[in-house]
Amino acid sequence: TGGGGGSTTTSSPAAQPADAGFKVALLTPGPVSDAGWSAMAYRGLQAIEKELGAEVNNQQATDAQIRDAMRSYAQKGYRLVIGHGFEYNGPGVEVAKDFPNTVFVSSSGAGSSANAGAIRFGLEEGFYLAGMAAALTSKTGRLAMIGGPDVPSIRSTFKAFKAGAEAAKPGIQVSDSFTGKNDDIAAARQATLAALGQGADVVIHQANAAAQGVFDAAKEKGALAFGANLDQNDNPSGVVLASAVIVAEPAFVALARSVKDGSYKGGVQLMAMKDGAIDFVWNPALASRVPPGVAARIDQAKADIKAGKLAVPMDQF
Amino acid sequence: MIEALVGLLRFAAPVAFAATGETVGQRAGVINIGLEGMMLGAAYFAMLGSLTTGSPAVGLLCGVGVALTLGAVQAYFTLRLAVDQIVVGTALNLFALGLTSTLYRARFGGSGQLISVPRLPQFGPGLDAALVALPVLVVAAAWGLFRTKWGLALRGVGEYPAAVEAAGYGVARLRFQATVVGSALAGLGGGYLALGVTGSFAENMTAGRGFVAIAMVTFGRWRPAWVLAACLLVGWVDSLQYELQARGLGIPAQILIALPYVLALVVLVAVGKGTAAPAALAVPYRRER
Amino acid sequence: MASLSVRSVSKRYGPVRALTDVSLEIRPGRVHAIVGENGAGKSTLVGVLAGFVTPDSGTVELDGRALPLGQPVAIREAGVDMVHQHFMLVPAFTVEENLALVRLGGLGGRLDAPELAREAVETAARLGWSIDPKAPTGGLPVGSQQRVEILKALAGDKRVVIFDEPSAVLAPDEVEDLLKVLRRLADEGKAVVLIAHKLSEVLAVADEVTVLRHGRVALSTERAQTDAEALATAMVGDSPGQRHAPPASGATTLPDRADRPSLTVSGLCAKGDRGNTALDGLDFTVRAGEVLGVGGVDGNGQVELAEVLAGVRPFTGRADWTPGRPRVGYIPQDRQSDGLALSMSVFDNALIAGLDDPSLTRGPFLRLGALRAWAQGLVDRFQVKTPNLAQPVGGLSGGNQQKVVVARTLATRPDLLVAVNPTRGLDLKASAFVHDQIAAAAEAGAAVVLVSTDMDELAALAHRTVYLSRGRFVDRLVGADA
Amino acid sequence: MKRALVTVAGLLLALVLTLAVFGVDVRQGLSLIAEGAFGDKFGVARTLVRATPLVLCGLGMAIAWRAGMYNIGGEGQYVLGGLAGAWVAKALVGPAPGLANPAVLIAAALGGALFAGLAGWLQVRRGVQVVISTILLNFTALQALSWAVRGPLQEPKGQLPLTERLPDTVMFQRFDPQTDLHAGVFVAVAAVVLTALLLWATKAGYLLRLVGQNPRVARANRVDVGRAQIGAMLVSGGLCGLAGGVDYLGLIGQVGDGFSQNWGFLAIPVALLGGLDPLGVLASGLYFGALMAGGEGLARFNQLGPTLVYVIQAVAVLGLVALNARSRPKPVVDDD
Ligand SMILES: Nc1ncnc2c1ncn2[C@@H]1O[C@H](COP(=O)(O)OP(=O)(O)OP(=O)(O)O)[C@@H](O)[C@H]1O
Ligand SMILES: Nc1ncnc2c1ncn2[C@@H]1O[C@H](COP(=O)(O)OP(=O)(O)OP(=O)(O)O)[C@@H](O)[C@H]1O
Ligand SMILES: [Mg+2]
Ligand SMILES: [Mg+2]
Repeated sequence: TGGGGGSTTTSSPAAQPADAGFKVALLTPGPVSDAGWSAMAYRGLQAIEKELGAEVNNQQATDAQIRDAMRSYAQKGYRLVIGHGFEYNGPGVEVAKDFPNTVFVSSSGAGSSANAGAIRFGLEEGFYLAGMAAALTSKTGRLAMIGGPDVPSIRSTFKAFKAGAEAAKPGIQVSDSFTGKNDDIAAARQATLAALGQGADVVIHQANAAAQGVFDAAKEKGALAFGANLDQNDNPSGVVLASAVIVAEPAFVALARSVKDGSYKGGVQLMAMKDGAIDFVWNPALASRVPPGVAARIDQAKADIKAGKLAVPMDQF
Repeated sequence: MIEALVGLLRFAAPVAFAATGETVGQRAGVINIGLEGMMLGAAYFAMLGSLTTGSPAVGLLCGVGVALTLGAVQAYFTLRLAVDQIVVGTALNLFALGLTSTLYRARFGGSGQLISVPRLPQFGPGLDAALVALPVLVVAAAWGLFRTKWGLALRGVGEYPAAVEAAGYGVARLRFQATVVGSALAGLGGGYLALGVTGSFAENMTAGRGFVAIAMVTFGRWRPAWVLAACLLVGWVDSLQYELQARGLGIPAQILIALPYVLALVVLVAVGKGTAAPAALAVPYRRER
Repeated sequence: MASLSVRSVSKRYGPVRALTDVSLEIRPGRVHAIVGENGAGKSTLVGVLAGFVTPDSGTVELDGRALPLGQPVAIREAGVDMVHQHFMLVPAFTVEENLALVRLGGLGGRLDAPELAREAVETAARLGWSIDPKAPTGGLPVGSQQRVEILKALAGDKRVVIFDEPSAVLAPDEVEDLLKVLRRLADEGKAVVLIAHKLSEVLAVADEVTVLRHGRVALSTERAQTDAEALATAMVGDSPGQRHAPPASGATTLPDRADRPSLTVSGLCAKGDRGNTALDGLDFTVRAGEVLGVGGVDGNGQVELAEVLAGVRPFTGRADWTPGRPRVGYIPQDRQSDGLALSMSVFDNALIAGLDDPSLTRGPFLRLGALRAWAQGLVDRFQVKTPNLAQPVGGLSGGNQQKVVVARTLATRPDLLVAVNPTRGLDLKASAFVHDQIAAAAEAGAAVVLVSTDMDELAALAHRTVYLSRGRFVDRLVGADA
Repeated sequence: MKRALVTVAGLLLALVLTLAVFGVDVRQGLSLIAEGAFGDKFGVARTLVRATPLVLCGLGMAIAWRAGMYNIGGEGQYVLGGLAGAWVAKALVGPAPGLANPAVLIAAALGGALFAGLAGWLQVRRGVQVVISTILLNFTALQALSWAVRGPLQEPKGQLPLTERLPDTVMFQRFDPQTDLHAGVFVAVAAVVLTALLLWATKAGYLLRLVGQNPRVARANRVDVGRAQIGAMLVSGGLCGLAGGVDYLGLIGQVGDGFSQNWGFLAIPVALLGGLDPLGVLASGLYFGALMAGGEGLARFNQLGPTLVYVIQAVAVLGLVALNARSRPKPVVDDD
């Protein structure tokens, strides 16, 4: 498998379409070594393997490869194929018609059928809280967001971050920059330096594998940063104040379980804070950098979000 | 101000190192399309070296060593077998991309952690040893090319190799030496990207810098100092576009990201026809028996 | 005592025996000429002496010590050097840098080109040559480039200096000067080896002559004991029919027939490759059936004139063909660089002349079958020695390469034929063949402009000759005794 | 024949060696690759579908390199083809759906041709080497694509960085709903025949080869060398652009950031391996297509990343050029 991390994901090519075992596949847009979006999904896949004893497999597949990869897995008797991104939704719905015994689920996306659908991770909620925390922590009143590619999922989280910052401190300035690439650490670093150079002192990223450049730039300029997708609080740069996290494991396991026991119904399922799929995790090591009262305010907002009292803006895509 | 300049220098340094080496190479008639692959291979092994030994200096050496190894492969094919340089370079790029990505995934793929390794120690306004070495290397390259006997023979090889051969100096040997200089500096560039700029690694993290370095050699008219200036100019435009993005001017990011490439193209078009290009650039040399 | 002893040297290229059991003595203080037809093995032999060709067997000794064959550097250090037929100069370098290149004495250390070149510049002065050491070499006229090349070969204390067809690119007065230099080098005690096709040059300067035929020594003799007739016989062998009568000297003047089609040129100006004024207001007329010779020292606009007439160089002024438009045939001066694509086949190299022939093409398409028959016809008619049409043309000998160029050019039956030094480097037989073809073309009604640095060639073919100097016509060749 | 055998053996050896070096069970690896490439109708379809852009772009590279133009901008030209196709599709799908398919192909070829023609023009008229300009144009094209699918060509809802999906009626016919194999493969086959005709049986093709081998000879024969070079670039870019159009119409009917999967870059080794000859390009395109398809199979059911395929390709190219080192045609670079 693309993960290559060990013997955990090997499977035999001897494919039996019959139900020799419960098999789950994951398609990712980037390498699962990206320490971000794809890595997070890979953890979910590993959880499926561990908790359900499933045979799992994954492949990086983009654009023209997507349909073919989906069909291949279905053909080999895979019961669940997760496509980790909005771009897998359309192909999944389409391919699902030909393979009724396989369920195709994308992360984000709007289309669905009896055996196809989507899980929408509400990472915006985490970003909203991060925006609040950032605004309340910032001394300069300027925040920065650094993105890799300019895609709707990232834009939506940035909007939520900005909304959270506005809510906490109206009139605060939030800039956004995109490097266009997930792999160019130096570019992420330079984009961060440029944003910090214009006065920002707190930065959040959606740069996946290039995120180290964001953290290092923040460290160099004495700024603070937020982690994204995975819990990045222990990053050696020591500047990560908190992380907006997707906890894919329970969501993926629940999904796989529903497929395994035949109860999967299709549709688009929002997995958010109240479901335990999104979290906002403080870095205890940097607790001293958080102004007093901020933690409590964030806790309150978190509770409000979970209780449905606070609606975080989320784009549909 | 000084720090901003040093910051710019650091951002431009990986390309500048590689372009300086490529200038020496092209002067000898060697075009190294595999520069990107050499930088990427160097970046990975520099990171690995720094990670395992804890010494960024050792890491940098590992990077240079790997680039030299790829350079030796390149030399074997282009010099011994007289295979077209562009063919070999293209294959080397593929090779390095595949190799580093596969190794990286095997070793770090499942961790979900960002890589962070010891960076080169900095002093003063953010300087480090390699950064200080950069202008020295540029001067050394210029000196070597234009003020030494070796440089005369090397430039001759890039212009009309048969004449240098007739003068008694092996074309293959000189081109090999140019390849060594070129790949060592490519290794320094890739290693510096990993250990001087980012202290990290990601698959394909060079993101086209090797190709840009090749273009910068033409931009700088095959003169080390001008090539350095070209790298700094394009690096400056590249960091400027992030400033513009952060200012939120509403210009689409994609257009800004394309800016440095468009600039380089426009300058090349404006500079136009020149006789500066070594006449035997990319021409395989086969000795008549 | 013999300076250089060649003992039983043999060399094969695949099936071709370039040299078979060649032995000869080359002595100090003497000019030793080597002559032979195209492909006789001359270049191969001197290549062996200079170390660029490794023989299959045999030895070469310099003063009784074996030369390290196949090692040009070591051989040069031993005191044997060579002036190459194709200049070994870096065009982008200055004269000084080119001279320094062969005097580096290793690649370590600082470059001081003026210092390294000083001895050579002094030698130049001694020989009465004025050469600007700072001039870019590529911009010099061919004759000057050759002087630089000679100065390179004289570096250090050379015992043996070899010249491979040095006169081929020179104008007559330059040839004369060159021969003086050869004599002078010999008088200084060096052994001088000269390859030349022109027997007049050989006889003028040589002390000894060796004739190669089919890679073997056909004759080796003192100059005093031979003459042109004997050498020519040795070169081509005795078989009857192989000998060529020298072309009728001094073609008859053509009656000026005003009704014939003609090329009328007036106020013709053109720039050279470096933006210099190469042609500076020329006026002349050539009529169908006439051969107009253009002479002069190389680099005075001859090539540019030919290129303008051939339609490959822009110009100002007028050049009108009346009536209608002429079919132009062009034999460029350097067959290897401008005439042939060496790695392409004989067929492909001929093909360029067949493109405009409606019977060989159909719209944008080639009629490959018809073209092949046509190309085979050319090869047969012009006696091109090639195993087949698919043979890469670079594998033919120089003479046969030139035949390909001439054949395809004349195949189009041009109204206007422009030829530049069409027999350069060809042996007597091949030269005569080419001359016959050009004369036949004129007879058949082509107007011919023949640019040549060879006075004999002009005398043999041209109805009248004009001379170019600095882009203008002059009455006669300055300094020439033709 | 003997050379063909040596070639096949060499390619196999490259594969085996790479697998062994990376610790893959060679037998299992080979069988995974074989299965992924030809094992069933999915495999065969996958191979042909991957080979289609490789062959088209490879032909493009062969034409340019034959003319002595080192076009390494196939990637950008492919992308521009896709973009131009998407642009025309956006305009035509509503009003004239019947015309859309051929119009997209024509637009794609034109888009790629103009983009490559620009690089050719830059070399001929401004002295900027094609090698250099196409590098820079590749970057520019990718950003142009990225911008266009978020701007003028974005799907109507304005949410995704993708163009609107083409209706099936406009797309190429598929032979089997379960596989991606589409009628676009015929375009590739036709292109092989046409480029072979162009190179070997037309005046233009002959001049193009002559210009690549020795531009000075062409010049001395009143051939407009610059025109031939620009022409070669136009054809070359047209083929790469066409590849973009064919993939657009055949595979997903959408254009987004990841539209090109490095086809334009991989086409260079394809063309070289194919000896810059259309039939050779067809063969090497199929080999690479099979390798890509098989590599996906390998990546999916073995622990190796799809990136290992790149290593195999690189080793194959190096191995083959080493074998061919003596007989390969050598383009002469114009020196003024
Ligand atoms: N590198 C080579 N490979 C194969 N054959 C060669 C090579 N060089 C020369 N020959 C062949 O060897 C023979 C002798 O060639 P050589 O160049 O010595 O002749 P030459 O006397 O110099 O002729 P020319 O007067 O045309 O220069 C010819 O038949 C030629 O074709
Ligand atoms: N049979 C052959 N195979 C390969 N190369 C050959 C062969 N014959 C000749 N050559 C090479 O082709 C070139 C031209 O050969 P040749 O020496 O006959 O031409 P030339 O007459 O000396 O050239 P010029 O036109 O300058 O007088 C030489 O470099 C020679 O080594
Ligand atoms: Mg010769
Ligand atoms: Mg000759």
